[in-house]
Amino acid sequence: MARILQLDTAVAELVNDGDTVAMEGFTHLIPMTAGHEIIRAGRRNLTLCRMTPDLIYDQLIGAGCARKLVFSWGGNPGVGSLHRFRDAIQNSWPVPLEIEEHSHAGMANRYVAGASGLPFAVLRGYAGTDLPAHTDTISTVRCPFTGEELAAVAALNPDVGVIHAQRADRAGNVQFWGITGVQKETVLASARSLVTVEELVDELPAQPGAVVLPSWAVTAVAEVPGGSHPSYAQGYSERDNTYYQDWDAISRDRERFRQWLDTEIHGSERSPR
Amino acid sequence: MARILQLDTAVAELVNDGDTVAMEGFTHLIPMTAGHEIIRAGRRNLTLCRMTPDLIYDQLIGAGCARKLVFSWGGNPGVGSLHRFRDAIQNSWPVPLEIEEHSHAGMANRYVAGASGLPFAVLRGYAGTDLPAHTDTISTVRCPFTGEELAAVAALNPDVGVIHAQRADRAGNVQFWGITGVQKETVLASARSLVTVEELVDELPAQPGAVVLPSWAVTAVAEVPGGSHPSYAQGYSERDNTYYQDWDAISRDRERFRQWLDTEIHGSERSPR
Amino acid sequence: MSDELSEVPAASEFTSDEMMTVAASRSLHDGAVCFVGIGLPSTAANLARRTHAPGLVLIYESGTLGTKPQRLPLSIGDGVLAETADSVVGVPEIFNYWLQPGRVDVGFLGGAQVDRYGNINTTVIGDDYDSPEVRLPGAGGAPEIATSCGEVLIVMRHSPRAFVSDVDFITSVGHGRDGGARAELGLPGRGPVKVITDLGVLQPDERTNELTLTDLAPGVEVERVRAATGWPLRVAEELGAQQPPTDRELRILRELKATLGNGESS
Amino acid sequence: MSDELSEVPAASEFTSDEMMTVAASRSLHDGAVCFVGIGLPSTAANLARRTHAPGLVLIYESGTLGTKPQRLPLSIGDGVLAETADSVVGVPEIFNYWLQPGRVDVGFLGGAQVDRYGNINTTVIGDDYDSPEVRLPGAGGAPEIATSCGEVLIVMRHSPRAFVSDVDFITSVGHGRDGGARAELGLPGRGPVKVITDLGVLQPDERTNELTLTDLAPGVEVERVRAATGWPLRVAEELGAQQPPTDRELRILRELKATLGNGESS
Repeated sequence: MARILQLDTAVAELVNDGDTVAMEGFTHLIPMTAGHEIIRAGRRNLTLCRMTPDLIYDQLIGAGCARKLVFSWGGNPGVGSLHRFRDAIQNSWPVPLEIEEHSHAGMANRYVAGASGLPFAVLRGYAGTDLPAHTDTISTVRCPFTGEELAAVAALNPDVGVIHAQRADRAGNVQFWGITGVQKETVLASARSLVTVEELVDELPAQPGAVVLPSWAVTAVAEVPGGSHPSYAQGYSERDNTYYQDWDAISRDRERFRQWLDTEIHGSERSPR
Repeated sequence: MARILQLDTAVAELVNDGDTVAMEGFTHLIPMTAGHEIIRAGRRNLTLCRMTPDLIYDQLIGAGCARKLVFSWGGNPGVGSLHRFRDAIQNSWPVPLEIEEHSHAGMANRYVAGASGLPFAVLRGYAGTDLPAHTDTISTVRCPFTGEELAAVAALNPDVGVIHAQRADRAGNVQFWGITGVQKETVLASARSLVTVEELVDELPAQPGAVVLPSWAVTAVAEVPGGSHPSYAQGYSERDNTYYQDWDAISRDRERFRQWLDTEIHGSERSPR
Repeated sequence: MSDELSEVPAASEFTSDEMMTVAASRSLHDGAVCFVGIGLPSTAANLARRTHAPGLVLIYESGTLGTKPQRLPLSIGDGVLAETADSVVGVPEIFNYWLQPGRVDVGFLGGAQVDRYGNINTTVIGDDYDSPEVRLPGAGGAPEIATSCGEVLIVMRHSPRAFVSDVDFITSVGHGRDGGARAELGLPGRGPVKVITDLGVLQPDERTNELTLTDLAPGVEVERVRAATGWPLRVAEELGAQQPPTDRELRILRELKATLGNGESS
Repeated sequence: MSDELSEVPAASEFTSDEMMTVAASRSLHDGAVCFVGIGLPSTAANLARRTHAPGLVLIYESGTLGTKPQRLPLSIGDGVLAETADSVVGVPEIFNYWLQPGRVDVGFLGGAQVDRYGNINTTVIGDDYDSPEVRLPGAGGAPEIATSCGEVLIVMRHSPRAFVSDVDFITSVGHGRDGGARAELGLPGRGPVKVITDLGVLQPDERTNELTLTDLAPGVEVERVRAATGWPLRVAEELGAQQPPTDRELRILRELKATLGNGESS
């Protein structure tokens, strides 16, 4: 059964230095506030996994929490580049960042294999690309029936999976809908999981298109309204596009980024959401 | 785009002698009436695929439509044995029946591979059982990362997939809910597909837990109210348990079964649903 | 569960099937995640949920997670399972995401034959697979339930035809032909930990994994169990006696069974 | 589409980006299933749906099938895509059940570099992957879009830095390093059939698969395209001229772009 915890308690308990952490949410329901809490907790040497690193990992990388990034597309969606991510890879600032790079199809299947208790997944992927030469979690496997050679990717089984959902009930059953991404797989593939939710409710109303994760498959739930800001939480909030655009300028400059960290993460005063 | 057809026209067009046909519905939404239409159309030498052959295939097998059965559990659920299925295997009546036998996990993954355009699927399955010795669509594959050996099953790609759903709209978009089984995979794995529906509606209302198959992924839709009788159609009808129980006696006896065929399938008078 | 058992034993009469169901129910601990099939396992699990294990999580292979039916389902496709579930998922998902990775604590199995090492046959009777004496329903979900659940409970009526020295066909592995298969195959689950019958309970011997009589049903003698077993049955040094169903267990069990209305019509 | 093109050409002024978007839109035939990314492809596909291809099926990789947004989405996670979709599925499903088996007719790709054989680089600029001159966003869905879609449309602004003889890194395969990769690899889709730029259109040569200039944008000369291309660009024997946007196309395109409100806030 999932425990209902405060966010800071949950992060302190579940996320350790050196852990492999997957924070997912495919451009919707991104667990941004949980990411800020990990920065605030001063975690180091994390292996961060995420299909679309996005602002959440740009911030964690810039803050020096990560030693490695496992990903498939690292941009500021609809705006441009992730400058902290680039600075880490091109200039090892603030610390060197190792990368393990896949396609979306490969990453999604790595989570599927992880959730399924299998060591690998098979796909038609990476054909003709230079990615397999640089990523050792991409290989090939031969069909025992047809002899055909296909791509294989290693299962991804993070120590901790972190997602944001619309609702949970007080027993810890989690419900999310709209674009549901790879969040179910992330939680099921991970040894421990943390779900931040817009609200805790007495009962989960039936909801078209909803994914429900039963309480006994989740480690901890924390009520964090606005926990996906500035990304979307369908039914609760829209994308704060200005934040994404402003991030471009903040993140381009190490000094402005440091100020942002001081003010927005470590400072007592924070911008209103 | 799916065409909206009469059931008899659809079966005449889509199901040919010698075809591999999968009729799915995991004890819910079983396309029984479509099965009767295939008997009525006199199809022969079919390879019938279905996880739970159930009454629908007992009837098709007894009527001599099948040369082969691909399955994982052949019983009269909650009642007992399938007598026409047994008679065909044990006594080749009315014609010999070849079998290809899997577990549920294996069959489900065969449909998944078929729907995914992959030649095989990997699972932790069949360990320690005598099934692989008798079924050549079960093999093994080695993980290229860990060296571990796992079970592999060949993809299942029927010529025709047939399912029953609650609703479709007039454009041919299909919606079903409740226990949704492997029906999505069956349609996507099949070269052609036929969906019988309880009703055609102008617009599909949002429905919690619903699977929607877009019209362009379906070949034909036929309006067949009660088309899953005597199995369930959640929101429309309950299981007719007496039918399942009565079937035990009818199917035990070749003569009573012949009478049933004459009266219920070929006769002009049919029992009211 | 101890509370349950410390109740005054039933004065009521009960059948051996009722004893078997109650024994199966008592084997489920509160909070366990249980993979349930129709028939006795479904009855036993729902009885447990109404007595000592209100937090039991029921999974039916049709895709219903955490279902809480008010009545017994007629089949695994029964709408009541979907309507009362925490979540309904597709059949591929139930096997791949929920059973396969070892998320299920207890699985129930039964069959036409079980052998001294807890292997189960639901495929064919007779030596020739291609031309069987009796064709049985086949595997269903059983092979993977047998390997992936934390532990397996086997429930079957005792008879020499059913309890055989070696099954004709291994549909679901217990401890293999020689008792050592689980370690050899590297299977994650413990396999069959108990065989609950109408005559008592057998459990695998700690050393050899051979099924051994550990508990007798009320009124049953060892010789009767031996006569109903197709191999020379060993008896545990400390042979236990099953507690008869309590009045409460019997009442709830019978109320549950009464919900299996017959001849429902569309 | 012919109806569309027979309209009187626009008197209005238009930008080369508008011409590029309109050309991409015109390349989509009614009823096609189209895998769409944010930016120009999304604009072009939604323009097509509002003009000559009302039956165009839009799939965004975030899992929305048959989406019909009233406004342009800000990102592939935009709620408008889920709310107006025929069906929303998970990300593993969109790649495994919908893209991989070849159910998508047309995919759009762009990138930092494209080479003479239509290979695309969105990974790194520079020869050393581990220490790149410029680190780009990476692959996203592109490698499998490039191989699994029936055909691929590439849309990129023309410049010698972007149109290079050989890409530094193949993120998404076009016709491979020597033009013959698709047959060698047994890829199901035709690969890039058109590269639509602000200066015109390139298409693979039928024999060699080398990208060749086939159409010029209004007011553009061949020499300007050659100067913007990093390899000796061949020109098709029959060089076409793009029809300028019609007034209707321009009006609808601008209405669409105006729906991209800025600075929406939670």
